[in-house]
Amino acid sequence: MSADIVPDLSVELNGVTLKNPVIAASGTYGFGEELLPFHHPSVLGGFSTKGITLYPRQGNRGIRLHETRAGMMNSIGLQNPGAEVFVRDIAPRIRGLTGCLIANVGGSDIDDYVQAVAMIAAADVDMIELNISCPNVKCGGMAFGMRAEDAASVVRAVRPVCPKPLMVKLSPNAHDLVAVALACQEAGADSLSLVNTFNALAIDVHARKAVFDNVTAGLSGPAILPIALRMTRDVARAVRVPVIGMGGIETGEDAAAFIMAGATAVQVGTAGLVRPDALPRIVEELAAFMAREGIANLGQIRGIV
Amino acid sequence: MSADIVPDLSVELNGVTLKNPVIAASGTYGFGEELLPFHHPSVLGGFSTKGITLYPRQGNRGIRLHETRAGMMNSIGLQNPGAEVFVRDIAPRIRGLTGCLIANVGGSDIDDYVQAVAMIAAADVDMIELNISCPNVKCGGMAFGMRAEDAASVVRAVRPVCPKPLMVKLSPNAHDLVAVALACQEAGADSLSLVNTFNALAIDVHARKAVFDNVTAGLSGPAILPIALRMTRDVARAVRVPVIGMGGIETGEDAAAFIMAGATAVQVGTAGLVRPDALPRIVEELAAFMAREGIANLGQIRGIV
Amino acid sequence: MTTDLHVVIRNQHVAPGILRLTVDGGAAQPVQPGQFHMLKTEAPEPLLPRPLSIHDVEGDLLSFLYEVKGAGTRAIAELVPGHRIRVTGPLGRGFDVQDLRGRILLVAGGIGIAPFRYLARALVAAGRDRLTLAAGFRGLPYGIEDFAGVVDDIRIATEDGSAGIQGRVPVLYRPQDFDVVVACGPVPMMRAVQQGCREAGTRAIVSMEARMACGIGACLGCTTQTTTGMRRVCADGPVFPADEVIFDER
Amino acid sequence: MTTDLHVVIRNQHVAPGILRLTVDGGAAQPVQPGQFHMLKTEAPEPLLPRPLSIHDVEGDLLSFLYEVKGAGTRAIAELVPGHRIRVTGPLGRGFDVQDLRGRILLVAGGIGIAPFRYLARALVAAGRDRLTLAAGFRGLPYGIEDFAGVVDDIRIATEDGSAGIQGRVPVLYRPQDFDVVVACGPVPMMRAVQQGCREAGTRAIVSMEARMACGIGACLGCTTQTTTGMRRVCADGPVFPADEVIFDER
Ligand SMILES: Cc1cc2nc3c(=O)[nH]c(=O)nc-3n(C[C@H](O)[C@H](O)[C@H](O)COP(=O)(O)OP(=O)(O)OC[C@H]3O[C@@H](n4cnc5c(N)ncnc54)[C@H](O)[C@@H]3O)c2cc1C
Ligand SMILES: Cc1cc2nc3c(=O)[nH]c(=O)nc-3n(C[C@H](O)[C@H](O)[C@H](O)COP(=O)(O)OP(=O)(O)OC[C@H]3O[C@@H](n4cnc5c(N)ncnc54)[C@H](O)[C@@H]3O)c2cc1C
Ligand SMILES: Cc1cc2nc3c(=O)[nH]c(=O)nc-3n(C[C@H](O)[C@H](O)[C@H](O)COP(=O)(O)O)c2cc1C
Ligand SMILES: Cc1cc2nc3c(=O)[nH]c(=O)nc-3n(C[C@H](O)[C@H](O)[C@H](O)COP(=O)(O)O)c2cc1C
Ligand code: FES
Ligand code: FES
Repeated sequence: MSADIVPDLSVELNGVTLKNPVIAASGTYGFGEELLPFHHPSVLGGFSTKGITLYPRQGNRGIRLHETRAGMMNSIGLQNPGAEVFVRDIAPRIRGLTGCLIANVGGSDIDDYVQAVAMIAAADVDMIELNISCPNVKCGGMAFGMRAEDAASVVRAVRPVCPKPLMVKLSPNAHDLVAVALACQEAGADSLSLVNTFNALAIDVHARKAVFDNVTAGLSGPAILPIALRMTRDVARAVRVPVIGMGGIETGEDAAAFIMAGATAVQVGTAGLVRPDALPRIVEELAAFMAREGIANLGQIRGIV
Repeated sequence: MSADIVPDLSVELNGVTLKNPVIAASGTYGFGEELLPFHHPSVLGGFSTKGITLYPRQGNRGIRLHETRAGMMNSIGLQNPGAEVFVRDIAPRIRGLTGCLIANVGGSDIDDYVQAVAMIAAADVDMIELNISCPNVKCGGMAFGMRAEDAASVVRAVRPVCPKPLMVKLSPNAHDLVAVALACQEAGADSLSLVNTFNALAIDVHARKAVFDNVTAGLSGPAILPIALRMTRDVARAVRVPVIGMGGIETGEDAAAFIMAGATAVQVGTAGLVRPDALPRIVEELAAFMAREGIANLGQIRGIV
Repeated sequence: MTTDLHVVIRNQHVAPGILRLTVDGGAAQPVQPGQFHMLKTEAPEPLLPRPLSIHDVEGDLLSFLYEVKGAGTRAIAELVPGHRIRVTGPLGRGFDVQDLRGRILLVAGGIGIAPFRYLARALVAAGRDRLTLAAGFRGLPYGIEDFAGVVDDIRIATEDGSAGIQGRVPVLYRPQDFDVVVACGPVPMMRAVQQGCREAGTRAIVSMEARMACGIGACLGCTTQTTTGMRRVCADGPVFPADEVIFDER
Repeated sequence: MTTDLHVVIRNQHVAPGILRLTVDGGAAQPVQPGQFHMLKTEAPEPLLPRPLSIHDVEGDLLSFLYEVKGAGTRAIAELVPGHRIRVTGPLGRGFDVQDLRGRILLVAGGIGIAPFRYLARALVAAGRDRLTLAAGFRGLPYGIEDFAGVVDDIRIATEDGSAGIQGRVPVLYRPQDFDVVVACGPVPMMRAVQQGCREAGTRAIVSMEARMACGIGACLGCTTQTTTGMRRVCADGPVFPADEVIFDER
């Protein structure tokens, strides 16, 4: 170990060079602008936008957040201004904020996905992240992420209309996650990100009913890290395409663990809600960890576990 | 709400009356004797023994425990003295400790399961809990819990040799949990317990390797509660047989939540490791909750969410 | 807006279950009355920070008045001077002091009184001299002494009759006697203010509450229904014209 | 064995990173030297309690000597007098004082010295007068003052040479000079004690460490390999005859 090493944190993801592997996770970083008072998004490897759907959505009513032990549940319901507003107003405005702008796209049926991806991929974004796993959309958004055939069908459908790198975001609720991952790869995914939130339930025992109007909601945060890390390794060992791991990452060492499990890059969601400087800190901590441990670049540790 | 209600906590489970719905979970309560300095096991609804296999097992080498945020991982590997010693020495000794003695049975292939269940069910135990979900046995213990066909095959095989009520313990790692549950019911399970631990990964980033020799291990504790609660509701709504819910329960209100999600009774594991008086406290807290909320018996809240 | 650890200067009970927390370094940036901060102790649990309104800014000190409700506020209540706490802010859109003129009524329900001390001081500093405070409590009132010498007309209602008039805040005022009513408190109270003012034709402003995660507008977790769609309490509010808010009927 | 909240009487540094915690109510039950307690602060995190050996029992007070390693011991180190901490115990099988006779050597590696103060006092009380302590440390020694007036022959080694002899504990003694050697410290040290004593034909006793969850023998998480199979450090130990332990080669 050499104490004076200056580690190289950069990663190459489907032809895009990220200055470091830390990407802000969809739905937790707004459109990047909200964070400007705290740090410039360009200090990160990139960010993924709030999920965008073909048409604007108001999202869910009632309680949208609930805290659990070392985690949180959300049921936002894909509130967003729709693909048209994103392409016309938002994308040009936020383009300069990051070297890797990832547009996260949600949908309820294959046609919606195809139309939304076609519109958004034509805008000035670097990548599309196809969310086939949002558990909060009643009309079946999650269904696509559950079974390999369904996942493949949506990926196959959007592939031709997507000239940009296509990242597909997997659901930890999938029946057979590795099978879904392989099916997405065969169907043309350029990379895979995981995990989205775990389908979970909170009950208000005093009211004797579910906390959320939709009954279940998505669990994220440190509580899920050990499961997400296992899933990341399972998928990374099975596929050829790059894997972007996430789920509960809070520190640079957590990020290093996902990379050791085979991830090319990581995303961070909940930790950034807990404190708005979490993501730049994770970058710094990862650099410090690499320097301390004599790791010159992430290739030296990627997938070694 | 009447403040002076004296709630009835008893539950009927496959013909056995439990004085309350709080059962100590397998692998966390030894054979009941270890807890005697702190409370008498008879204050609980019952307890499930450490998993017993046909032949004695030494369990796994190396680190067996690891703490995570609001949870813990274990890789005990079914260390146990084997069915013969259990039947001859242990069962008679601990029989008097509880009104509901549940023998948890593990195995690596169907023959093992059948022989072990035949021996153990002939002893003076009240129920068999068939663990088709232990993720720590290399030779495939978990495999049976993953797919409906496999689960059904082992349940069908042991059913004829099991004259006692047969509880089947489901894995949260199952591909399609509800399908597995239904298959177990059709194959003859008298009740279903869930969840066993989540397959998870911990990495020692300094050593650049997995913490556990087996790489993955089982996650339990408060971290998993929201997922376990959702799974308990999913299964309880799908099957006719009683469901015993567990996963991260720490308080009487947590227990009430599982019952509102449809559980007939609950099991508690990790919380009892954190403090040896946790289970009797959960019983007291549940009674106090019911009294405060005017709930005369658990039937009034079971499955209302 | 900053996110930093601040040293606790004082953290004392002002009434049972109600504390005032004072931390250093608050005056480093201009703070608008009605804005809030997200507070989190250094312990890992609870995970999320908690929103608390700015109760006052005095010199270098920033203070919060809060009620102990659950794990988050309990953790804050356990801090002693010298401990540190993460404070992120100031956040949100507060009250527009320039825009509040004429006969101004502040309506507080319980701990909803928290943001009014700093608001009242700012209004007085801006030359407003016709200020009335109508504050309602379940039991014994708290935080009222803060308004002595600032607001002349202080009206109190308690549900148990332990002080002031027995009843809820609406018994304390007639909306038509005021040019603008500013309300902060539980939803039923704010709904009553909205309705009363609408009928009387009096302008009303409300400060809303919602469960929050980020507090900065990034997660869309804290939205409230308004006439212009779902809006974020943390970034588009917490202060809204009462007429824009659509209170949930449940 | 009990599980209760105990009031912190003192919690002070005795050396950098090494503290002594004293809680009330320890003497309610007989405690054997070498037994331990599971300690957990009232905070939800970290989840599991941590095992600490009994350092001493004096009247009503129970004390622990501990090194700050990670989150668990850090949380304990933050306690101040008046705070409460859950203490479960006494647990495990300690040293059999009646069985330790003749020329007794206590070998401590670092914080492994913790259980020896109470053991030494018990041995002296039982009339043993040929006690030697051989203690090794990385840097400056700690906890040694505890043995003044109890053990006559105190030998110190430090790896950095800052006190005593430079080197590791084996440089401090020859096993053949003793009738029994009692060791507590890191695994490499205990392996060396086992081997040295085996060669010299001297009886040796070791106090083992393992990650624990329950501390009472219920979870089988803390096992160690022995000549009689996998045994629970918490319930079958932590004290074992050195010859029974099979040290992991890794
Ligand atoms: C903009 C704003 C300003 C506020 N200012 C103050 C103030 O100055 N003084 C004060 O005492 N309280 C104030 N509150 C309410 C305060 O944030 C809650 O009482 C607190 O979050 C409760 O947390 P807990 O962990 O103690 O309670 P718990 O009930 O255990 O909290 C559980 C969850 O519910 C949320 N929650 C519970 N009640 C509320 C609520 N009323 N509003 C928002 N989230 C809630 C918590 O954030 C948490 O996620 C304000 C809320 C908002 C939105
Ligand atoms: C019977 C027994 C008696 C002990 N007596 C003392 C004592 O008197 N003084 C003292 O300073 N230490 C003692 N230890 C070691 C002490 O328990 C650990 O240093 C402590 O658990 C570390 O916890 P942590 O959270 O600070 O560190 P972390 O390293 O963050 O702990 C992470 C996990 O590893 C476990 N762990 C880490 N190191 C050890 C270890 N050496 N032994 C057991 N588990 C470990 C922890 O319990 C926890 O589960 C004893 C251990 C045992 C088994
Ligand atoms: C409030 C919130 C909103 C989210 N919205 C989206 C979304 O719109 N699209 C998406 O793909 N994932 C969404 N997610 C999931 C996160 O991107 C991420 O997959 C998940 O939270 C796990 O990572 P974490 O534990 O670091 O938060 C959301 C998560 C949270 C907490
Ligand atoms: C240390 C430990 C050992 C366990 N051993 C077994 C076992 O032998 N058989 C089994 O069916 N489940 C076993 N389990 C799983 C528990 O019975 C339970 O399903 C799981 O821990 C979830 O509940 P909890 O979160 O309350 O602990 C074990 C769990 C732990 C923590
Ligand atoms: S709390 Fe995140 S948007 Fe308001
Ligand atoms: S720690 Fe549970 S058996 Fe020893």
